[in-house]
Amino acid sequence: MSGLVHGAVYGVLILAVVLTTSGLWIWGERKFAARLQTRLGPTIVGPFGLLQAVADVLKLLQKEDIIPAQADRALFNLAPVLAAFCALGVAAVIPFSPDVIASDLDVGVLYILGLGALTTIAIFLGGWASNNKFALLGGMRSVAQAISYEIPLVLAAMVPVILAGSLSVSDIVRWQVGHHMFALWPIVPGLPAFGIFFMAMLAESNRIPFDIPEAESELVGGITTEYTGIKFTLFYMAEYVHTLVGSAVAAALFLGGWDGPFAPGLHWMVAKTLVLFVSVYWIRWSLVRFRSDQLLTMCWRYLVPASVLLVLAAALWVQLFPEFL
Amino acid sequence: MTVAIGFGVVAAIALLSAILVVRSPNLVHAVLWLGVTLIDTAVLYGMLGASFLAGVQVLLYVGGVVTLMVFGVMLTRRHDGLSVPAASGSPWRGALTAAVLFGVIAAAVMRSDLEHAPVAPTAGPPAVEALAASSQATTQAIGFELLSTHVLAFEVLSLLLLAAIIGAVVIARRRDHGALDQNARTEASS
Amino acid sequence: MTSMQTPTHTLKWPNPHLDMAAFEAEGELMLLHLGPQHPSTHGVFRIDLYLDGEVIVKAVPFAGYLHRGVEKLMERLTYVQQTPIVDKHDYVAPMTSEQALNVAFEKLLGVEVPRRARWLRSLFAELQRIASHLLALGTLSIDLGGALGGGSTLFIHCFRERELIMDLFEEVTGARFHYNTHTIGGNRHDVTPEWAAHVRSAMKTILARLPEYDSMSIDNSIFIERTRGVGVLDGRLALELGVTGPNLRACGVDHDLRRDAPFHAYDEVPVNVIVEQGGDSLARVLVRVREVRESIRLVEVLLEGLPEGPICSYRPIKLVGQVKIASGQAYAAIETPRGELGTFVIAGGGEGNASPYRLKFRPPSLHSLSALPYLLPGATLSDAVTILGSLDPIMGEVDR
Amino acid sequence: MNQGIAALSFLGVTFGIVMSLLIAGRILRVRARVESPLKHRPYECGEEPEGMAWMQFHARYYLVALFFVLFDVEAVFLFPWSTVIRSLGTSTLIEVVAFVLVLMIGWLYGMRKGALKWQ
Repeated sequence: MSGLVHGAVYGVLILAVVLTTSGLWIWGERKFAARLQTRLGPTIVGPFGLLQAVADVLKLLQKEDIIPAQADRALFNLAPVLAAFCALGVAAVIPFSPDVIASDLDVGVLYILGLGALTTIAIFLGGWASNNKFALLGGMRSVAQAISYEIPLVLAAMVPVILAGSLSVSDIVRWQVGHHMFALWPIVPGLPAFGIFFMAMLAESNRIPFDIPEAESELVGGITTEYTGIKFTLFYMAEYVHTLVGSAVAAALFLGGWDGPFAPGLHWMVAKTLVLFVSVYWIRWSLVRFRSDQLLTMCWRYLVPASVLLVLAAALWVQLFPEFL
Repeated sequence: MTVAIGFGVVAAIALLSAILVVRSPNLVHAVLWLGVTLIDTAVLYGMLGASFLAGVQVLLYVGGVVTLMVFGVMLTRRHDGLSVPAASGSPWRGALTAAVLFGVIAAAVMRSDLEHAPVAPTAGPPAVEALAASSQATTQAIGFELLSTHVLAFEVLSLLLLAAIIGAVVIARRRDHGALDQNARTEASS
Repeated sequence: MTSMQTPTHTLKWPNPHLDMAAFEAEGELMLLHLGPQHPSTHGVFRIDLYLDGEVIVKAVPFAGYLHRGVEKLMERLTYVQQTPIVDKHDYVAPMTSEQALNVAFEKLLGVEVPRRARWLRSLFAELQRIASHLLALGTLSIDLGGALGGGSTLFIHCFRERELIMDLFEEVTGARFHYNTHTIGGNRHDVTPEWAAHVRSAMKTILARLPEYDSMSIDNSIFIERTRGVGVLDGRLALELGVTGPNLRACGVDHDLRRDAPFHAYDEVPVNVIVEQGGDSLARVLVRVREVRESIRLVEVLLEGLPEGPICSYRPIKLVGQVKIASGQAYAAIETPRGELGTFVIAGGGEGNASPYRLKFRPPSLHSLSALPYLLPGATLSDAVTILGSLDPIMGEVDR
Repeated sequence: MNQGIAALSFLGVTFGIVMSLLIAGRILRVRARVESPLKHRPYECGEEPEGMAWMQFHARYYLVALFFVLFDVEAVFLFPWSTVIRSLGTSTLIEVVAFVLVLMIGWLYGMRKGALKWQ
């Protein structure tokens, strides 16, 4: 019974923080992007335009709810719910500090990857159920992209698992606390694995240069073409949450999670997550996107064999130099 | 008691979604109900303490196989709204098959000694036995068994996967053969 | 649509008149309307794409959504009234539209333009070229990177520099867009030494910021990957279709009216013509980026040697019907940022010969777009957007 | 087991939050004053769509999915091994390398035949 209460209490707490952060980031990103583009960004609504996020969300909530005539209504409604659910659900196994963790699953890494796989289905549904050609093209493309990048993602995540010898996320962090070089050491499997993981995470959360499902200059709105109001908001929110939670996962698996001097663990974890999160948006506002076939070629030709080699390298290191970990 | 109720609910969902897989008039819906069944099975695995299997079930079956089937559906049929004609064959034949399958599985379950089944490896290096006591017992047990007792099957599996890859490539290339490349297209039309 | 006879030697190019009924697709063919209301069609333009999966099999462009019947309108308007109308044709480079029109009228009347006015026209044209090419780079990058991403960052930076040039024009003419500064026989607004100083400082700013744009576009590996080898236009096909300007020079054809048929002050100021060999989208971008630098050089040369003297040799405008031409015809073409913009005018229309009998424009964008049915087959949907953006069409002058 | 229940209850809370957002949207949304069939037409840049979007698709996508499943199976078989590497001998490592190598032969074959090429 205690598990039930624990999960619920931390669920409410963690999700409130995650949602508030992504909500505030609506304002933050607009300011951030504006500064990169030598603009001011929102300044009208509230001090420094801070209430812009509230205004944006309220506007989206008020929108009329339109369902295309020949759409598959049930699946059309299910898709955004599933997408938001999967993105938020991953937060369950992220250890924000030794104590702040909703569920210390012994197969936490698999849990994260499994929910990520479910997101793929949500995206496909969004594209398919609209009965819109742009949405369908966006859906097919992004499913192909998501499943392709899942392979390097899974294999790169295996590197810290091998180093720490456990599938539990908090075990991996705990192992890194003992090794202050984090999972980035040994450098050969560690650093490239982090790079591949981060890249694959960008691809899974559909951020530029991997934002194929949206690709609004080609596919108008991609999978979200036909969505309005709260359903569009859920898709939109899911992307932000996916990025935020993905950053947290990367911080926990590779950057030592709560490990750090001078400050409490929670602060370190939050700081590491936010640094990764903001850098995702820095990349987003600096680069143009790839073409979908280039993305797939890059994944299958380079990232897949590289991540396989990294897994073997990690295993070799663990076997040969267990004392140098 | 709670466990019993939980199991009841999960089993009922599994049964219901399985029926919907068969009865659904829309192929994509059927595939998605299959996904529900598979997730439900993952929950069952989790209830039995096989958390690794539960994770694999979601990752592989829901994420992979369902996606594959969805793509398969999109690929193989010319469809208007993807409606499926009424189930082919006689329902009795299907019922018979199901009954036989159930009998086989039930017999297998009855014959195996579940009460005393080893959760952790019974023999192995002391380090493994120590690990077995940890929370990850099943995962590590699987890992150990896979690479010691069942190593031959493990290696044969890779050959199976290889065969599958080659088969897929060959089939896809044959399809490609029918399509004209850009130059051929121009020549054919002029 | 009139059926065009396909020349026999175009075999190596995709057939734009592919019979879709006889085509065997790998998947099911999808007919997708790209436009008119699409983020990347640069105005209102439609291409019907026949997609086999994601690969385009056939592309049928439809222009005319912005048609305003200007050529017919010109038969009613007097010569003096026409300059402000053509500002709306190539709305990214209105100066050059005005010039093309007035050069034709001057040719018709046999009016000699004073030297200072000719130099000023060249100066305006080069400034306009810089502004237009910057916008072309910006819009292409938005096509590649999306409005919510890196594309828009470059886009807004390019806009910032274009703004500098708009300010310069505003200082001279009082208008930011529809200048109406060219007239028969010369210009209406003269420039001052202070303005020249402003131009020099603006050019310095732009020149200093260009490396920044290079790093976001032609030096960026993703940008290169997206544009290299995409939409390769053959030089011979381009000539056959009448493609001119940067799009033609990108396929290795050394052709520039500023050098080959000098107008304005280009007989006195030599132009280095930029030619690239690739013929692909990247080459088209490269030509424009290099032309911006060349234009900045030209602006400095033109400012340096700007002669003193009158800026208009014909009667200043007092009445709208003051210019009357009984007969004759003339064709004048100038090199705009998009290529050869020609104006063909037959005199002797309207009431009392104050309007042309017939006026015809030869917009370069229309000819660029005519390459689309050849460029798009074999490309993917993403490439379609890149190709369209790299051709840099302006629908205002395509549809008129 | 306890952690599993915690995860499930976390997911329950997640579902609750998503549903409450959905309900908030239902309550706050503005209803249409004028209904029009045009509003419910699938968007295709303002043109009448020709044919349904549901159609047969490319074989390539299926191939990508197949490759994904096969490599996913490989990863899943490596996961249990990855947690016990420390206590296993070098001979096991060779077995795993053999397993991976055989799969990579398949990968090489696919690449050589251009199976995952798009154009």
